[in-house]
Amino acid sequence: MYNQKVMDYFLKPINMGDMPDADGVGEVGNVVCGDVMHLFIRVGKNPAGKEVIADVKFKTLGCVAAIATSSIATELAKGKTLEQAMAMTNQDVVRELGGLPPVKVHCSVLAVDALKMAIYDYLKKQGRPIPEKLEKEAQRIRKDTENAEAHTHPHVE
Amino acid sequence: MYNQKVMDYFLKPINMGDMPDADGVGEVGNVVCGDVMHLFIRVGKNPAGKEVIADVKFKTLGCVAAIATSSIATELAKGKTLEQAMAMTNQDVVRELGGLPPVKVHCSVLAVDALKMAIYDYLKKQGRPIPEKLEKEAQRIRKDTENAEAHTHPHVE
Amino acid sequence: MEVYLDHAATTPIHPEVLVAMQPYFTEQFGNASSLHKWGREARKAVDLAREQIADKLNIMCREVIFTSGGTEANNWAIKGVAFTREASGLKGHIITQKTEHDCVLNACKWLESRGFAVTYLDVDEFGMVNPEDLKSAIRPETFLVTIMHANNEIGTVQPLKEIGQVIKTANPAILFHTDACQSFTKEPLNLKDLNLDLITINSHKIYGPKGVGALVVKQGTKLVPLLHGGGHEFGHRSGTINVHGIMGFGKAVSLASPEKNRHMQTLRDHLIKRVLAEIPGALLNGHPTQRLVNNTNFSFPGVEGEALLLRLDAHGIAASTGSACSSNTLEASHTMMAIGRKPELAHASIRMSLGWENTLEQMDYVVEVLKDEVKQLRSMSATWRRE
Amino acid sequence: MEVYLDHAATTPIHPEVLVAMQPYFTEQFGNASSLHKWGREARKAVDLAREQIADKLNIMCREVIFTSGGTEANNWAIKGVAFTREASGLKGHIITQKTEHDCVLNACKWLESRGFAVTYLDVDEFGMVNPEDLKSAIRPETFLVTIMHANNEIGTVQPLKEIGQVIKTANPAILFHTDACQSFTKEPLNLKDLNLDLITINSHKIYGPKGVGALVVKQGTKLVPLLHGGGHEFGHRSGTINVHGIMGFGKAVSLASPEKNRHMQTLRDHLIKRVLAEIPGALLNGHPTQRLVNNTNFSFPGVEGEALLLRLDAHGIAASTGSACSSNTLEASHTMMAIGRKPELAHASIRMSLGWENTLEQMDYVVEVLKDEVKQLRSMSATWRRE
Ligand SMILES: Cc1ncc(COP(=O)(O)O)c(C=O)c1O
Ligand SMILES: Cc1ncc(COP(=O)(O)O)c(C=O)c1O
Repeated sequence: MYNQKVMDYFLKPINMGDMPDADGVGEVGNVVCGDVMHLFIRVGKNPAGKEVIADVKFKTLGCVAAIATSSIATELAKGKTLEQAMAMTNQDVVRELGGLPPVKVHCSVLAVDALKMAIYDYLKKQGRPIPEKLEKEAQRIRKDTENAEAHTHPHVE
Repeated sequence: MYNQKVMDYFLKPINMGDMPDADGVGEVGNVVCGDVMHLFIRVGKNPAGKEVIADVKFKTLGCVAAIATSSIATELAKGKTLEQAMAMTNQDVVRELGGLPPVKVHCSVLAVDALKMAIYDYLKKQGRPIPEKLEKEAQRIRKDTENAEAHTHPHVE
Repeated sequence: MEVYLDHAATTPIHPEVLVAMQPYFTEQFGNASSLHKWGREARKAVDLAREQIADKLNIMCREVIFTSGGTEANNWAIKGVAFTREASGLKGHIITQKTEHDCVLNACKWLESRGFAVTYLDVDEFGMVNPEDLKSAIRPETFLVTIMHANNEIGTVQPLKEIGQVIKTANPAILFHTDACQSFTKEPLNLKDLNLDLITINSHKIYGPKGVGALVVKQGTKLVPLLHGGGHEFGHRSGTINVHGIMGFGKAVSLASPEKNRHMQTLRDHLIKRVLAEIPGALLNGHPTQRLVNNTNFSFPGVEGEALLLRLDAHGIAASTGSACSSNTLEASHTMMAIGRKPELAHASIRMSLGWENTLEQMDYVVEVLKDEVKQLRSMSATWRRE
Repeated sequence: MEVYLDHAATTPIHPEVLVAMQPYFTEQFGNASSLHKWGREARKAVDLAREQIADKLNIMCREVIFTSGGTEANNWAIKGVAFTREASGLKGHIITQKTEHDCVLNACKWLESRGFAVTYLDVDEFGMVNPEDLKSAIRPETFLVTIMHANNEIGTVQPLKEIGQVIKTANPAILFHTDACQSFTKEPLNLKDLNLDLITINSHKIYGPKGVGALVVKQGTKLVPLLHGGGHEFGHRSGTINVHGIMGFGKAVSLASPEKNRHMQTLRDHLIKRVLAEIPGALLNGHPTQRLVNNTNFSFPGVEGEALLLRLDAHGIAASTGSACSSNTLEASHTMMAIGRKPELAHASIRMSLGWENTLEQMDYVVEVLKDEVKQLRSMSATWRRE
């Protein structure tokens, strides 16, 4: 069901861990469907003076796909400018992993969402304006998380 | 499905054949359900002066059970007085064969019926009175044969 | 000499098929739905078999839904489509024909008892459906036509192409199902060319194991599952997947070949020619040319089928009277009656169906035994008079 | 070390079972309905297997009706009884409970969609049905109660005796069915003592082949066939009989023994004891004592089941998250929800089900791996805080 690359990232996840002094933290997911992800970023500057993701760590409670996508998403994000990082899509993550089972594609959204929320948190803490697009995304992500938590599963299905 | 004794009587039937100068002939069965039996008897006297079945032959178009019951019924009948022969039942035949598959028990009726009709034919030819019980049986047997022939099978069942 | 001539009832498992099944009995025994190694191996195996079958039929893998055999697939196709009608509060009309296998006829009769209308088309003396009859039978409420590909008793191959055209010209929404249990791998079969929506196939007639079959379900065809459950087989048919059985089925399909079919056809033609020439009164049942490569079916007037069958058996020859299933009932085969055989000829019929391992020598042996046994049974027969 | 701990999903075929099947693959391959030697051999084999199973259950041979597995038997029992109601123009009421296997629940739900009423009884925190609840649920129009013997995920064994008494006291005409796929040969099961009318059993959970099962139908019980056809299996279930499969099933049943059950129970108790003692926060799901001899099911807070499963897999250990079937869906197991586990604990569950070939040494290996992997997954978990 999972390809070897997914399994490799799952069994030996890269960038896994805490970052107590993170510049931004994104917390997404829901315990109802089983996935919770915390993503931490440290922001630095690249030689051209642009803000980039200097370091990134994650912690995930979730299935194989959730852990593997967390891991590869952080790897992809590292070194990217904030703009580039915000533009990352879950397709990028899935493509980089060489594909996910259809039923698991939704997990890849979680990692990208967590990254966005971490950037949002960073900008907020800095007292900087939130780009309109990110503001909208953040609203959507918060709603997803809440909805999922409110959702009680029927017993029989 | 058939026991060894049935198979033995089927594969090497006893008393099979014609009897051109028979004293009595019984013809029963129906081609619709696949069985037709002709049974021929020669009547003689036993030492006590009673009329007995001195010889008996049969011809059968029919399944394994029909052939085996024809054969064993003729064997059972041989040497019996006419009264004894008329009193034979299909249970006697089935018992002697060591049993028949339930679906095939009806074949054993045919052999006993043919024997009765042969005795009936003998008494008739002799101008002798027909015992009331035999007269009734003969009517039933003739009706069975007719009904069977008139009966056309549904295609689908 | 032992000569098995009842391949239409069932075949042995081919040794190569058994080899293909072997790893899945005690080693790669996992449940194909499980995520661990054992499960993944099982899943991979099933995928391979599905591909082998899809390839043979030139269809997509997910159009092959494994079942426990032909009977389940036929029951499912017919009832599954009918249940979609009931779900919308409708009944409606089904068309089939009189020489179908019992499982098709009895599924249809059950639906009839629930208020569906069913037309059982007549066939001609060779067992052929006339597409014109079908055309006239179609009604506005007709939703399913089920016509077998080749008959199990007399081997007649139906004109599916013409039938498919008639159906889809009249109303493309009518679903077209065929029971191809006898013809699969022996006659060309194409979902698209033949306008088919559903095809029943099985394994134990083509040197695969018993207890496996498939319903081919054309992408997008709506039918209610017969076996509800955990949603295996793309949600179509639940139940733990019979991995070893399916592996055997796949392998069996891949072993079938035009050469093997030609071999059986040669034997068939030889047997038919000699029997008709050398046994007085012998009649061939079924179509002289539009017939399965491995089917022969004769009537020998003055002889009862079961009696002949068991005399052949005593010589090591396995044949059947009509379909194996009906051997336990007393009635003449519905197929024989449908082609207009009088009961005495229907009861006088015997089917000999050929397989890959049969030889010309065996055919000659069978003819000699047949000649002798037919003569003997006729000599004890109450209706046969020697010329 | 390779340790297969998913026997509740499926077992390997036992070598002795394979030996019992072997003759029926390529040699005694006949169709059990055929009259010739090959057919008679097959028939004799099937009769023997039927006897082995009837003996185990202390019932008559003709009460054992072979099917393609548990899913078919469950679907048939439930729909077959419901169809007898529909035939007389009635619907009516069925009682089941919330932790049944998907095939029971989904068959019931399908009938609900057709107008039947279905009550899904609650269970307590251990997965037990309360016979008093059942009593209150019975209505005048109730015609079927279907309650599983032992649960496939958490192993809880239902009080069938009390349930049977409640049913038959309330109305002897109500039919009582149990799905005994998990318990068969592991827990005593008696048609008469338990007031049962219908019992589902299958082969691939007890070292027999896949694709075989049976519905035990108490003499005189009326139900409509799910598979119509040539009238095999005493007219109850048509289709060419899966001789090799049935031979394997019969042999498997005869191999089961109290010693083997005791062996599994010893391993189970050892595994449960060590896991609960040595893994912080570990919870046992299911009943502490009324539980299948081979079932363990734990929740490890802060760990997701699939992730743990695939980490165990990397160490050669096969386990499952809930039932194998639901591993492909994202929802928490309906059984975990029914016993009131919060979603995060439901998703944190793992089932390890034991078999005859497992050893104490393997249990200890599994505990060590589990300890380590749970720790690792918790160290990367977003919700678990190390004490
Ligand atoms: C034409 C036809 N349809 C259906 C079946 C039933 O298939 P199965 O025996 O696999 O249930 C058979 C064979 O028995 C058959 O010959
Ligand atoms: C309790 C229970 N019922 C029914 C089934 C279905 O049986 P089968 O896999 O034989 O279709 C299973 C196993 O999958 C089961 O565990």
